[in-house]
Amino acid sequence: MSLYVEVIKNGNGKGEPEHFTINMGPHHPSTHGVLRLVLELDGETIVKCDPRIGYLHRGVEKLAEHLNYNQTIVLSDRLDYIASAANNIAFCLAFEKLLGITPPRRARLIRTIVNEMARISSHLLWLATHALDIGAMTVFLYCFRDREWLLSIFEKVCGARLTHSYVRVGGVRLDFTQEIIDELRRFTEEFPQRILDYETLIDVNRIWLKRTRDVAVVDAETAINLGLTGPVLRGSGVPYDVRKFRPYDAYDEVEFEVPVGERGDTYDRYKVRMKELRQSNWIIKQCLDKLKEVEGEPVLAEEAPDLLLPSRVREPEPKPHPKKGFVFTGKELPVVPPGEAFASIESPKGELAVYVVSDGGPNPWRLRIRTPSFVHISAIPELAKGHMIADLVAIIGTLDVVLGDCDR
Amino acid sequence: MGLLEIAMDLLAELREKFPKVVLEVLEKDALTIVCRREGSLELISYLKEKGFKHLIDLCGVDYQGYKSEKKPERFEVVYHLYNLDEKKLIRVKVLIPENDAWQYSVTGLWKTANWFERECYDMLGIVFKGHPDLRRLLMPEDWEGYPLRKDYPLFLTEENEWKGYKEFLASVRGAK
Amino acid sequence: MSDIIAQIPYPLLVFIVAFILLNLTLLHVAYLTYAERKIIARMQQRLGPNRVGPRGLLQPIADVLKLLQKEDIIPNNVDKSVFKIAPLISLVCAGTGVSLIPLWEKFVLSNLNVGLLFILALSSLSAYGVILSGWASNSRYALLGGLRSSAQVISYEIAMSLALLSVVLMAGSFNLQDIVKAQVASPFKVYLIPQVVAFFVFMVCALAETNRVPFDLPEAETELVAGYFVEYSGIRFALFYLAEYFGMVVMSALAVTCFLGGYAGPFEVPGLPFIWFLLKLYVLLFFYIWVRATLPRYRYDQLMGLGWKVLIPLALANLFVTAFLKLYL
Amino acid sequence: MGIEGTVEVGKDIRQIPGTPVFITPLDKLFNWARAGSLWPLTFGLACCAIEMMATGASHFDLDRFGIIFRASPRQADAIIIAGTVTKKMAPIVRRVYDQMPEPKYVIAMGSCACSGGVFRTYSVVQGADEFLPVDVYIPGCPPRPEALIYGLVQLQEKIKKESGRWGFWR
Repeated sequence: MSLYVEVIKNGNGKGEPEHFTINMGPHHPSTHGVLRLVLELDGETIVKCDPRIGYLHRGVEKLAEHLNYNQTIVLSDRLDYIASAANNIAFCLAFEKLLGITPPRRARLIRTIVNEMARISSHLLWLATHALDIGAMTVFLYCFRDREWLLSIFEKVCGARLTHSYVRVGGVRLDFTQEIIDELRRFTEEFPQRILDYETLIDVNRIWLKRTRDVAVVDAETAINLGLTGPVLRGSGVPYDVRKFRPYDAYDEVEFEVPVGERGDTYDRYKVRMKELRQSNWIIKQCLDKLKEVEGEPVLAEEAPDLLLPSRVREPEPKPHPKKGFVFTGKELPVVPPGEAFASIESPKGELAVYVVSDGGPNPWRLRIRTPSFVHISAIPELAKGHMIADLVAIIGTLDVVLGDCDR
Repeated sequence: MGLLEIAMDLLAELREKFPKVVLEVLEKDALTIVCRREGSLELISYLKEKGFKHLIDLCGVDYQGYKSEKKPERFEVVYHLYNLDEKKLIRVKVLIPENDAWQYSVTGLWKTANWFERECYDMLGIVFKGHPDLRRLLMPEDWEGYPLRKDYPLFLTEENEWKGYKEFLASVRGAK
Repeated sequence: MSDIIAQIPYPLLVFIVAFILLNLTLLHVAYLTYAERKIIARMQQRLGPNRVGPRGLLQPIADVLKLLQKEDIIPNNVDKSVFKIAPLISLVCAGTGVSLIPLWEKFVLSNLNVGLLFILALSSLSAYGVILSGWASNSRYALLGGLRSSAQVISYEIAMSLALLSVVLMAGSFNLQDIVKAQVASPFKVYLIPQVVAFFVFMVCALAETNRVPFDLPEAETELVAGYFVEYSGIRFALFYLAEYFGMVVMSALAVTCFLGGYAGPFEVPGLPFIWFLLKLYVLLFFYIWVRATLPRYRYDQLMGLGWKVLIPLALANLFVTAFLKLYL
Repeated sequence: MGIEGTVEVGKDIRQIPGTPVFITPLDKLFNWARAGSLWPLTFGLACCAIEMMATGASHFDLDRFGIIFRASPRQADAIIIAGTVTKKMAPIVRRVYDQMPEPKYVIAMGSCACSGGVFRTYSVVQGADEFLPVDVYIPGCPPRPEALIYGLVQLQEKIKKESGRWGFWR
């Protein structure tokens, strides 16, 4: 029996047209990882589509309950591994809410820059794979070239290319050096030209237009009902962007526009993402200018507790005792107060929400991660109905899913 | 200005309309409504009518052995709803008893709830009544136990290994 | 020289010529893969193969050697005899066309009177290899690839034949040698100028016939994994691979013969009779590679739409205009 | 283990009966071909797949070594286990491996594929070597593209030194 094909059901024996059932994935070049789709086809038209996930379920939520708060940030890198800085920020925002601390302004600005860098690198990878799925091979390599540049900047910032763990509870790990700022400036100067390059390659290409126009159209009402967020929702004309609606970090001090589409088809979503690339570039530029105002300030909040050990602090300070040396008079207090917190950010793929429950111990009691890819994959059956099998590839591409993000 | 004051009208309305359902209203990082299972579906659909159209998240929490406060029931199903027009976030917690772990499905209101509920069933074993297609989502279909429950081990030892994987290993090692 | 040739018995002569031709084409096909990898690499700001042999020149040889001695898997549930024979059909049909192309005034293996028809027939036959392989593999992806391919080849065959018919009308012969001679004798020297529409239609159809981007649906890597040859491994896969490149060479050679004046050049190069033909051939092959690096892939229905709604009417109109001009001018 | 149909002529020395002498230079030639045209399978599992893609793209360019990715396991020579293997995925990985023609090689890329990495949980296989014969281990989370290239070059070195590997004439 071949790997690709599993006959699940062949016709229903009632004289209705026989449908062709094929199994796409989990090892398939264009499912972006280990997504498996069970398709019922009528010729080349999709009648029914049933996504099966869980092939990359690593038990991150369970594992987080056994690690302390700082260690979970490492896990967050491996969720949406294309934009790990964004995940770091979501986790840290939730923990900061729980602790009741705010990072200093310089840290907030740096976080904003890093978040936007992650967005650019994620969108570049999306464009690359989306174009490759539709068959344009050269765009793929151009995008990777520019992504390499961005990754080399990330490397200068924190030493890692993909899994950064750069953002910490209460700020960031290291300050930006002048070299990084200069490099970033060069990048922001040159990047708009690069975006133009991609657009000249595919924007007015007739084949590209034919493959993306009126494919997987979603109207605003349905999109909200399906839980779609991020560029996919904005492609349908809903200007919902967490950066504007519930600003975090330094997004309330920078100017940017939220691009929206009109028709809600694949081409609109492509356009929205291309415009977002320019906005991100602009945000980074503004933040770089603002960094000058806070030169030399700390990048980690002073009240940020040491979350590693011990899990409880004693208050107040120990007092000298004539016989026993020092004794503690007050009672022990947990480092992380019990309670719950919810934080969500606009990750490159959509709304990434973290809901954390604490019982006062060193580890989170429950860490729930609402990932955009999970929701977007759940919408595939709705979007794919009635389309051709070749469109399915475009649909998976336009939703911009990452399976690590989906399965957790 | 506290969150409660902003949402005073809404709260008053909810208390009036669902006096038996709403148990408690808390002001945490978001407005939190703790409610009973019976009638929770009506409350949520009323909230949706009121403009809370975006279901951000639906998840279950297991409170077995929770130290810092006494929880009335073992499980909670937590809904995060968002009002896109008024930019308001609301959290609805529904208490689910341990021996009778089920909750009404909201798939009729939101299509996106379909997979959230399947995941919740898969991970915590909470059954959603009225769900069109309640199967395991992340774990294999013949997996035993619910991984996110507190009494489930993080790492499976040889004895309690999933039998599908055991069979697979045996077949591979036999072939070698 | 001609005396010596005259003394060789005819069957032996044919054998020698065929041997030269086969080796020449195989060499071209092998190094076409290398050239494709190198050129695409340059277009994508990469280097391309450069470790196996000097500048990577031994790369095709390593590839072929490796494929030769890989395990040749024949899955249990395939139709074994058909599965085995399908790649051969593909290769033979794609490759035989070379024997009809006049490489030089005095060098053509088989100067058939219906040469053009024969090539067209062969290229339609090569679809059988694809369909049979897709069907015999007993895999849905392969079957989908095979179905796509057959539909594609059949519809583009029509437009291609119509485009070539205009050339036949102008030359007044199906013999490829005569077509070249007629071109040289015509006021334009090449048929590209009067038949530019037919040339355009022919090139697009040739891309489709050889399953190249943007018409590589039968083997669309991102949709159907590898299309009709998904189950083939080792040497049988190599045969399919060769067939594709053979097809490219034959189609380009045909285009050179029918539209670009064949072996005729602006002046004679002493000692190098094939040079003009090869130069024209390389230009067309470069075009194939260039297209591959540039364009995205069509969707299945759009591909059919292009074939039936644009190319066939265009070729028909061109044929009528040609016929009209031929009659009344 | 040993290859089928061999006889033991001394301690730990096996011979294929009737093996001609010229096999050895032939071996060298074929090993060179195998090493020079190593086609891995496009098989991404998790984070490492992104680095694998980056390695194949312009900046690092695996094509230089004659390495091109093939989508079908039937036409691949090596499989790069790039990422976490879960218990749900393991049978499929094995099936893909079984579909590849001999001679075939396995590279475990990244901590997860080597040992399970940070994910010591209920659903993760603790290392791809539990069910696959791994030839090269590449540590890192994820390994840098340079590390992957180094791993592939090491595999090529290994292939060049092989003798008695599968061949249809044996």
